[in-house]
Amino acid sequence: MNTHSLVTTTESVDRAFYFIFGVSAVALLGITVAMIWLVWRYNRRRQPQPLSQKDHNVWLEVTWTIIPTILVMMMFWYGWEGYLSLRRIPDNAMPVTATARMWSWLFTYENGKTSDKLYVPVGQPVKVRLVAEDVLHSFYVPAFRVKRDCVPGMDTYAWFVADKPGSFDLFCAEYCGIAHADMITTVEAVPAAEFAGWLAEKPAVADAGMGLLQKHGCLGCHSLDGSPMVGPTFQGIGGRQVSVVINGAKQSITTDSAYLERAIIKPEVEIVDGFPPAMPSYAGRIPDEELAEIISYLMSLQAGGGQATPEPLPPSAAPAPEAKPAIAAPAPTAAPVEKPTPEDPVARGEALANQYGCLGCHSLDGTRRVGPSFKGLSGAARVIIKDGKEATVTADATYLERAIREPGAEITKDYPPAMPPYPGLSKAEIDALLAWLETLK
Amino acid sequence: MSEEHAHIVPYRTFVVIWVALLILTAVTVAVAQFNLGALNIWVALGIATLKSGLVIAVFMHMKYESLLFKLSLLSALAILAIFIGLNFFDVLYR
Amino acid sequence: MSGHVHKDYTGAKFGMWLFLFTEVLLFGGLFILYSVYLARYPQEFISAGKELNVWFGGGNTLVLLTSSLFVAVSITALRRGAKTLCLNLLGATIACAAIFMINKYFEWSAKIDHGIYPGSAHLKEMLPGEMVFFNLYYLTTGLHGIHVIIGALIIGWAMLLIKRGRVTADDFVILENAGLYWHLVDLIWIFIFPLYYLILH
Amino acid sequence: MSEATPSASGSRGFFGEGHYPDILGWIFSTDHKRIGLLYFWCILAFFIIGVILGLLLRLELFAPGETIMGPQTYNAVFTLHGVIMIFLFIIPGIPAAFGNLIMPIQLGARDVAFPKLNLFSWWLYISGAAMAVTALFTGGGPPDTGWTFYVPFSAQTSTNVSLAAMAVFTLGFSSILTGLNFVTTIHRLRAEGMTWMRIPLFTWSLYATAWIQILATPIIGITVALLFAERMLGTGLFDPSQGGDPIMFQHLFWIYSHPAVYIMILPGMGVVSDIIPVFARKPAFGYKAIVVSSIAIAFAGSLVWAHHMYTSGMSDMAVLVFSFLTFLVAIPSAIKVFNWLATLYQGSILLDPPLLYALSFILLFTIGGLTGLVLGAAATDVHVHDTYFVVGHFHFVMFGGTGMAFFAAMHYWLPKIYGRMYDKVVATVAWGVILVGFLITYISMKVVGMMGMPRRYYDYIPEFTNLNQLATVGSWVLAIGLVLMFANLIHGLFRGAPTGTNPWGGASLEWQVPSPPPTENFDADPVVTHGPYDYKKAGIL
Ligand code: HEA
Ligand code: HEA
Ligand code: CUA
Ligand SMILES: [Cu+2]
Repeated sequence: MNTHSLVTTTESVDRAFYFIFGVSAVALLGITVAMIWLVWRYNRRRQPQPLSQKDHNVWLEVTWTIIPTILVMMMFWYGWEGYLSLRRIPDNAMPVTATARMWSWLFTYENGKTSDKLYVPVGQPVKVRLVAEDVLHSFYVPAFRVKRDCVPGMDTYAWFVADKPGSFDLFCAEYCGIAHADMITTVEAVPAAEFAGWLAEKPAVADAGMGLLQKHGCLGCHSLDGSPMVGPTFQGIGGRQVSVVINGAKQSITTDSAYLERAIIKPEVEIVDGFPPAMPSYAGRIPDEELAEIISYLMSLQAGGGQATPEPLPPSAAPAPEAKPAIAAPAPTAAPVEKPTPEDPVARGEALANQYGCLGCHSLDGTRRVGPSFKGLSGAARVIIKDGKEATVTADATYLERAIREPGAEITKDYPPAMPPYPGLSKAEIDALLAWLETLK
Repeated sequence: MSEEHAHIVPYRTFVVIWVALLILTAVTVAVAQFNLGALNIWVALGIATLKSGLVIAVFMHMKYESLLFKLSLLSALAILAIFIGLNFFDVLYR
Repeated sequence: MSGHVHKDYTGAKFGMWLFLFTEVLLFGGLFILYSVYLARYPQEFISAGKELNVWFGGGNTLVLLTSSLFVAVSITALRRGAKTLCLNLLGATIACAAIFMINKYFEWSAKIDHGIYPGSAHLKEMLPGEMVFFNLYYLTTGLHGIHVIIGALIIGWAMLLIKRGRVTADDFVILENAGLYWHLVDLIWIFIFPLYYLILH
Repeated sequence: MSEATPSASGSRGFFGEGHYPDILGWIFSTDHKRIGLLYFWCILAFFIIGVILGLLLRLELFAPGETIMGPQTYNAVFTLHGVIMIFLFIIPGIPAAFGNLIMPIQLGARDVAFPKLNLFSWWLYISGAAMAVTALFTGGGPPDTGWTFYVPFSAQTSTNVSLAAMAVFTLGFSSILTGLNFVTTIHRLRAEGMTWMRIPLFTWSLYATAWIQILATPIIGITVALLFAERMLGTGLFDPSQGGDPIMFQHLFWIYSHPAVYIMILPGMGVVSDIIPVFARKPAFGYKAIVVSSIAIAFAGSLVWAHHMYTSGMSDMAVLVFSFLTFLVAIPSAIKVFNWLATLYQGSILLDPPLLYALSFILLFTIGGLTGLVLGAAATDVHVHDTYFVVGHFHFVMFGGTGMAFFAAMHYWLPKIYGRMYDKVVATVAWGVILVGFLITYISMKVVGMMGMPRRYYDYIPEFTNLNQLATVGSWVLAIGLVLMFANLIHGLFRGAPTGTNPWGGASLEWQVPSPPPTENFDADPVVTHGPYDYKKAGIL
């Protein structure tokens, strides 16, 4: 079969459906009719004594073994062919990354633009790289007959092509917890020109520095969210106190550009205490201007989101009935880390809400989802449960900040304690979110 | 009842098998000192199979049991081998 | 009950063998994982395997093989009427089980002192394949250790029945089955030893 | 149940005998029939809890959004529904209840090979069930993972998955012991003259099933034990951050759980193979083919597990191999269906309730099996995997297949055990209601699944509303039918008219002992002189 022609995934899968359903319908009809006829014809009233005691017939038995065998082999083949066309990605496919996390989708396009709906140009095959941040999810678009699990620690992919404009449902098909059923969005297929316009609309938000970190694979060993990996986290790396071991002696230093450059070029000299000396030297592997860009980017990643006052982050205070965090906090690894920009805080708050997946659980229109709606939330009176007791509080800035950073402490009445804590958000990010919530009154 | 009461295995046989097992253990340790690449694991498994064969046949009297016992054992081991083997259609081609 | 005058020796043994199959497949699950992860992380399995002490593993192999010999001989002894010899051999088997477990205790303690145990900080710094190796090592030898203890208890129970004259030269299927179980414990170890301790030294 | 006064036809059979009075005489009895009845009533109790949970699921899905419960409750309810139905109802179902009741008699044995072990496995079953129930109220609350316990979610959720995993382990152990008991019994305790080719097909199917129980169940044991260790000790064998592979959990899980679906269906096929000849007064057509196909299903069924994982991220090569093997395993099932139909041909058919349930088994299992082919084909499965189409498929095969066979077995054999007959007209009406309700409920699910509605969805988009409502209404019809059937059956067993030794005209051994049978089944060890379906030699024709 020529998979490189303009065959859509839908067409190649449906071929298998038609064949299998067709054969099945005939078989089912035959069996049902035969059964009814036999029961009618040989009913004891009509047939008081059996006509025979025959108990085998080799030819008959061979026949009804061979014919189904042939039929199922054909079914197998149709199924396999269709499957292959789901796996063979057309060369001209446009790459998009779909990040799945509890309980929302984030789509990242080639130019770094992100969205929570999957926008695709009509007629252009799309290759979706599937990434899971916490547990299994599954990328499912019924209209295109594609489904593929998103597996933590593993890249999977799917492809499809929309042959006409429209909005198509996109579901999470692998059970992933309380809001599994809410992890739905749409594929928006728009004409190619319109898509190009949309893609270019806002300038790409991803920083050059961020792109370089990805390009050089730094993020394989350094997290952006504070969690230790093979190497220390990048969170707050600009101007922080670290204890390093130089020639076996411990020493405390404050990170600066010079230190960061040493750490990248001659990593074996100063080893951050508690980490293995695993980092390879990047001497000669990163062009100078890129190195400068990376360093200045890293320096901008200050504790407290760029504000000079390093703010102590509250430890993750998740409700832990079984002595472990209820649910892994979504780690925004793939999401671009924001620099403090003079940008409008409301717009920024909205972008953050998308980026961190808040809208997976909180609606904007007052409808109830896993969590309370954002509509009219700011400043409203809330009935909460704290330490098992009910109380009424006003949703002011302090309350909202607490609700984001340590949601386990106070639970809104009648809602499950399902929200993961986001202790790693910077003050600036919180402020932007609050500013945006304020506008939703 | 005679079928069950046959075959009192003499002490000598057991001791001979035991010595063989010790020798095989020494061999497997010795072979492991050489780097034969992927072959190491297969040699180790081969010797382990041989050893377990001796234990099963003599210590566990399988040698003296009926065909039913032998066939059952074979199918159990075959199923395990199949379980392991079929997994590799995934693991090796991923 | 009139139905039970006839003791079905073959049936009892067959039932025991069926049970042993289930044990083999229980460990089989772990061996499936071992094979898959070995294929994925061959280098890491070798580097992690070097951390295990062949002397502990080898010593325990000898202990188990010898205990297997004792059990096998004890059955012949009982059937030839040498009840005391039989009991002594079974006692020696239990002693072997104890030696095995003591050995294991020291082996595990040494590893744990080095900070290598499931979920430990040190383990988490290792390469992924090494983590898998050690986690598998603890689970497999742990499960095997449980079987050693159960096996010793069963042998002890058989000894009790022999002392009381309930298991005799003519009616020995309980000892036979206890022995089968013990040999299984040995069999599993025959595979664990090369796979974990000898993986390329 | 101990006060169950069986037949008025004189002897109370095994009900009247025993070492202990009252309840102790039951829970410590090693008699296979008492153990069978203990299993039967416990299994039935869990079945009823399970279907009521199913009813609740349907009520919640009557409309989009919250209808009667919140999302967390819903997730716990379908998990519980699945766990109860799979591990407490359908896997032990026919073998532990009817296998224990009937199989030794069909062989001409006085009991199973290891009666004490048999009792022990019932106790394990009860302990496992108790653990599963305890898991609901302790720890972090009822498990919310689905019956498949997929990691990483199951390793992370704060609900009480650990205890549920241990419950599954215990239930698996119970199933193993039943299996090895049955294999040994069939090998060692056949009466004189009971050659392999004279074993009734029901017992043959139990033989094939028992081998799967022995060889596959340990794998689920180790799998849930590893899940337990992952939660308790952080052993991380499936945790990608520790080098583990979540997909390996799925492999291990399905290595057992696919063969388990044949543990569920084979005994059901055995029941049907035994019932049809009796009511058609004709020997089972293709006896040998049915026997061979049972063994073939047991074997080949162990080779197809990864057809549950086509979209999981495993290799395409594995998809190719497992899809191919899956289609092979469909062939022996097809052979059986054709053999059953051929048995009816030229017979003299009496449409009594057991046959009606058996015929509905054929219809519903065929529909379920044919949709299984849609799932077995790689391309089509990608679309319908984890949708209501799968839910429809497995309700057809499990409920429409094994469930119907279980009902057929109840209507066929319980009069033998209790010595009393239910009302056949009511049983027939109930059958009709169940069939109609069933088709409405589950065909709607298949259609909505084809449209793309994912399973385990607490909430759904408005497009799916109509079909969901239809399914819910269907479940009400189904409920009415089930209540009618159980009420009639249970009333009949305790109050119905006495039955004779052979109410249906069967030729296998269980129809030659009194109803209820005495404690050791036979006064003198029987000598078998003809096959199980030889109605001429049995003097029925
Ligand atoms: C009683 C239990 C039972 C039985 C018997 C079966 C039987 C079959 N099942 Fe099913 N299955 C389940 C219980 C069962 N299944 C369950 C519980 C699940 C879901 C688990 C979960 O995820 O929760 C499942 C899921 C499931 C999947 C995974 C779906 C997915 O998640 O994407 C697949 C895929 O291949 C599958 C295939 C089959 C096939 C090919 C058969 C075959 O054996 C069917 C063979 C029968 C026939 C083919 C019909 C009779 C034949 C004829 C009438 C003759 C005419 C036929 C021809 C022309 C061939 N099943
Ligand atoms: C044999 C197995 C079996 C049976 C019989 C049933 C029976 C039913 N199941 Fe089943 N179901 C499963 C096994 C089974 N289920 C499994 C394994 C799952 C997967 C779980 C998972 O995803 O993990 C599942 C999932 C499942 C779902 C999908 C949930 C989801 O994915 O979100 C749904 C939804 O409708 C459902 C509905 C039903 C219904 C309506 C019935 C109906 O048949 C119920 C009809 C009966 C009644 C309505 C009640 C009648 C009342 C009585 C009988 C009382 C009688 C009382 C006396 C006589 C005293 N089930
Ligand atoms: Cu994400 Cu379901
Ligand atoms: Cu399956």
